[in-house]
Amino acid sequence: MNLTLVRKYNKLLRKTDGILLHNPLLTLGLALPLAIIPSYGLIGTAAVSVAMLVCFVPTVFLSGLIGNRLPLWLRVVVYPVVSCLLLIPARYLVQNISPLIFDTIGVYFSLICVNSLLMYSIEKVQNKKPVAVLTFALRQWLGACLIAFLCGAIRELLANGSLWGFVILKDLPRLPVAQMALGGFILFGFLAALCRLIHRLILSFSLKAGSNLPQSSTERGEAGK
Amino acid sequence: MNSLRHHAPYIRHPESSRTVMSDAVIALVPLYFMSYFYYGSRVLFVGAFSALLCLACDWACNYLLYRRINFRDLSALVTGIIISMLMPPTIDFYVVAAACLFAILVTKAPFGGTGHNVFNPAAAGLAFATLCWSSKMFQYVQPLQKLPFTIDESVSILQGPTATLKLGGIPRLGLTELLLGNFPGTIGSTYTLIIFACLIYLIARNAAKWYLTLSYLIPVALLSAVNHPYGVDPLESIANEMFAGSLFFVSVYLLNDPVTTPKYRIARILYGFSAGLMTMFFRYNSPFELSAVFAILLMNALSPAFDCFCEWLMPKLQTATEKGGTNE
Amino acid sequence: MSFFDWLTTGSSHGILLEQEKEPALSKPFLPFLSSVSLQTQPFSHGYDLSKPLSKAQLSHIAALAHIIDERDGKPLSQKLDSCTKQSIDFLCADAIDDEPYVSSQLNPLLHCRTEIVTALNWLADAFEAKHRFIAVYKNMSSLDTKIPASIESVEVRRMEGRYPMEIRAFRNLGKNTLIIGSAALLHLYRAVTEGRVQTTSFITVAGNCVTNPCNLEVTIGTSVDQVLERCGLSREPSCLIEGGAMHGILIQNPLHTMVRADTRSILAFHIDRQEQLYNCIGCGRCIEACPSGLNPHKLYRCVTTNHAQKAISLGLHNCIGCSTCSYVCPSRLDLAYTITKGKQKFPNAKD
Amino acid sequence: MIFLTELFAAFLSAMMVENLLFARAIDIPGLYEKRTPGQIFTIGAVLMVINCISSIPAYLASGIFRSHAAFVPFMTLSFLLINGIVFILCYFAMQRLMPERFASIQKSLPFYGVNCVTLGTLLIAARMSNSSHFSSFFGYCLGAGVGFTCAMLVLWSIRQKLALTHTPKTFRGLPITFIYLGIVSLALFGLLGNQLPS
Repeated sequence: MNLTLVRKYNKLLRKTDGILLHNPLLTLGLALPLAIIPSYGLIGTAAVSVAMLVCFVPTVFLSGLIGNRLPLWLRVVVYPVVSCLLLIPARYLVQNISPLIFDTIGVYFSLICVNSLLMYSIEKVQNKKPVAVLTFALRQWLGACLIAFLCGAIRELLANGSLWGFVILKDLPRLPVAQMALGGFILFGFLAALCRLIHRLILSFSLKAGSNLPQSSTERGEAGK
Repeated sequence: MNSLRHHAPYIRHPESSRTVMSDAVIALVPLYFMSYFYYGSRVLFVGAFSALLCLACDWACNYLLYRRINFRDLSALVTGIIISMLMPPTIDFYVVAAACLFAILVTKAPFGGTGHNVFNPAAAGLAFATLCWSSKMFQYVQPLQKLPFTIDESVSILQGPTATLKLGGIPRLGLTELLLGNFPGTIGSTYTLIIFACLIYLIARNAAKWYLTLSYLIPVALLSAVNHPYGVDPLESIANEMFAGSLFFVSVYLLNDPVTTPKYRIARILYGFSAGLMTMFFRYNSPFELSAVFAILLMNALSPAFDCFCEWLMPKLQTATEKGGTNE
Repeated sequence: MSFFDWLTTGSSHGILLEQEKEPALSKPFLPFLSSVSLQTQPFSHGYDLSKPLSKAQLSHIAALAHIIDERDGKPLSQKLDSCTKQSIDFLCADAIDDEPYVSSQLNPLLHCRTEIVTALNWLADAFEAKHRFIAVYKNMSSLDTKIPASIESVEVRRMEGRYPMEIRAFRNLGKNTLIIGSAALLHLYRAVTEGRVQTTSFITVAGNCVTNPCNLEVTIGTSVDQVLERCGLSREPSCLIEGGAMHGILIQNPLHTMVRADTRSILAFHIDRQEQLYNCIGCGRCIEACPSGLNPHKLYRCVTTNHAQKAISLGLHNCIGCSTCSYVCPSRLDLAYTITKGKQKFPNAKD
Repeated sequence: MIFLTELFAAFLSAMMVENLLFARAIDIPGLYEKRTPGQIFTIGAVLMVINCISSIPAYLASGIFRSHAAFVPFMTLSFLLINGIVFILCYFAMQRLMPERFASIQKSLPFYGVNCVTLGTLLIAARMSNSSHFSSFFGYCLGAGVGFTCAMLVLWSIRQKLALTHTPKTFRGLPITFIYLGIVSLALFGLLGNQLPS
């Protein structure tokens, strides 16, 4: 059994830890409010992801620097306040993406400062070096935004056949449910299942492909070690 | 000579799971005859389409997930028939298709197939269709007219009696119309007499529990008697509430689905009673007329809780009876 | 059955089974003795039969004759010795055959009544038992022979109830009761009068592959194969069972399995095609059928998904293995087999 | 008497109609952990206590923000501060009053103190149209806590049944949780109709 392909695949997964392996939205189920409700359309997801970049990444970086000097009960109050302070400039930044964004997602924009992804990341980066903290935060942010954009696109297409407001598919019957919370839940359920299916398929194919690779590569592998 | 797959009881009860499923189908088919009598052949196309679509979808999912198809497993047929029963006769085919796909692909297949689903697939499919195309779902037609296959303007669209009930009025329907279902309504759920006969058949075949349907109808009757519209005597308001719409059909077929109801008797009575209360709560607060389906879905989520409550309660009752009276 | 009981138990204490005992029950049992039981010399116990025998004499005779009670497989003398100290209220002859096809206790009772009743009277006088009766199962329909109400002034009590009646029949008689199988009483009578050692046991040979089902008095030790040849097989049986159709044991190779003293029956079934297995749809029939009020539906699921603690808390170890749940299950699941497998896999906290 | 009817109306709408978890998809960190009903009730009690206590200062603050429109960006900050302070008070009060209960959940109490549910209820209650008088504000906060406990009990009950079933391998764990969350929110959307909650 030749596992070079499997090892290569696992190395790729470790490299992109937040995006493919432990995707915050699909495998850990964090940041539920930010994933389900604002992702009714691309505009909402864009606003939330920009705001997340502005206030989530610096807070996690700060918590990485401070480390565990703060006791837990204080940590839970200080870091949300910090990310809330960062939220105010983010609000003006998002203003010029689209002015009417705040009445549609309203509450959820201000929930960015308290969501469970922030809590998870703060606890995770306690004793890491600053560079590792920054890459961890960026990877988490990138993983969350990729999935949120994907869902936003699908739901907007399903609900009113448009992308970022420009109508593309005119004649298909509309499915208004896709924009509701239940559409988000079910879409996330199937996306998570799809990711797990892809992961299992890749593993099984690489195992099968690995077994009929020429044996010489394993000797060279042993020799090389 | 003797294969090792045989285990302890070497004789089995003649009735098999096939008969349990065919009981439900037998109890549903007479409603098709009545609706064919009222609305013509379009109804049979809708019913056949939804039943076969559900069955094909279920088998496809079984093949995809488990690599084997059990051709005798007809539970998806029952789901398909129930979905087509609660649709209006003038429904388009894509609405029925969407309800069936949602029922099987989302409510049944991911949970693990026939015996493992937590929610009643028919109820979930109908709730989805009501939420998406609520306007299409409540357009009814005066019965006793042969409907053309494609619905065009020649067909007069009416509002059902439940719409007037929702607005607080009272549909002036005599008792015979109520019992025979001779008023604009869904395909199969307004013929009270036939449904009652099918209920008796199901109870006789031990596929339905009489106390479950009864404990569902009692709160409905009480609440509709309490806040009946002004100037209407309570009995008539009870009859209208229950029979002028699909509530009685839901209480017989959706409630007695063996997979999603709890297993203990006390749990079943609690389940039926709270489902009745929830239906009336939904009926007064929900913008849709067909609100019993949403209540059943919510109660399906709570039925395992009733089971666990009963498991916790049982030993206490046993010890109480041992200390109290003589036990058996 | 008060409303409160109906509400809480939720189970109807077992199921009604068609007994199909008929062709074997009414025919008297046929001897199928091998050379061993023909040549055994009778022993002489040396007690004169005019005076009533005492407890010690009776258990001594039973020990000499090596009588084994077919009801629970214990030697008769050991059972009698263990009861010598207590005072016996009830002494009953057990002729309850509540399993279908099996009539190995009722048949000897019907065809040699006087011997069994006299043996019962001896024991009752020896133990000064206040009440003595013969227990026979009541819910047996379509019988050719009529079961008498009483045999020579000994009352025949009809134990009414659904299948697994054997376990619960004598539960409410209190602690000091002595229950002896009817065949053991017959052997005791022969030992006392003719001094014969017990070399035979009574079995029923039946099933849908046996041409003429009948009751046999077979020498202990003959192989199942010989017994089946004696009765003749109409078809190739797909499974051979020893000890009742509901919870008997599958015979792997009939050549090497011998008839023992407590074998009750040998059944040969031809099950045409085990129907395709369905998923359990949770119809709740097994819960209504379970006599000890368990929930076989949930136990099956706990055992298959290895939830040991939950299964034990649900009463996995109170299961008596009567397999009514598998009988009733419309999806043809092997509930009883899985639950008994679970009992071995998850030992109870105590033992 | 009107005080009670408004309170009950807001309570009912927060608990059933716009349930925090099913209609608004607001969750606490570690929502999917395996919990017993006892733990669920303690978490629900903590959420409800913090919600109710912090609803009083929050109501006063929302009065100020409603009059001066310029401070609106600072509304989330002020509600967060109120929530934080109330949580710290509760944290130390619980440490003193109920030490044994406190020891058992000390590790996870901070996460149930300041999270989306508590801050979210305050923000939504402030944005509600008829939150002009205190009864509907307080009723909404109370209803949100009770509603979230009921939602977690519903999840616990479905989890009890799913633990014993053979769900296919690709759907086991989180995917199936999302799906049955979606179906229960479908059931609760029957009350809302097809207008999205604010």
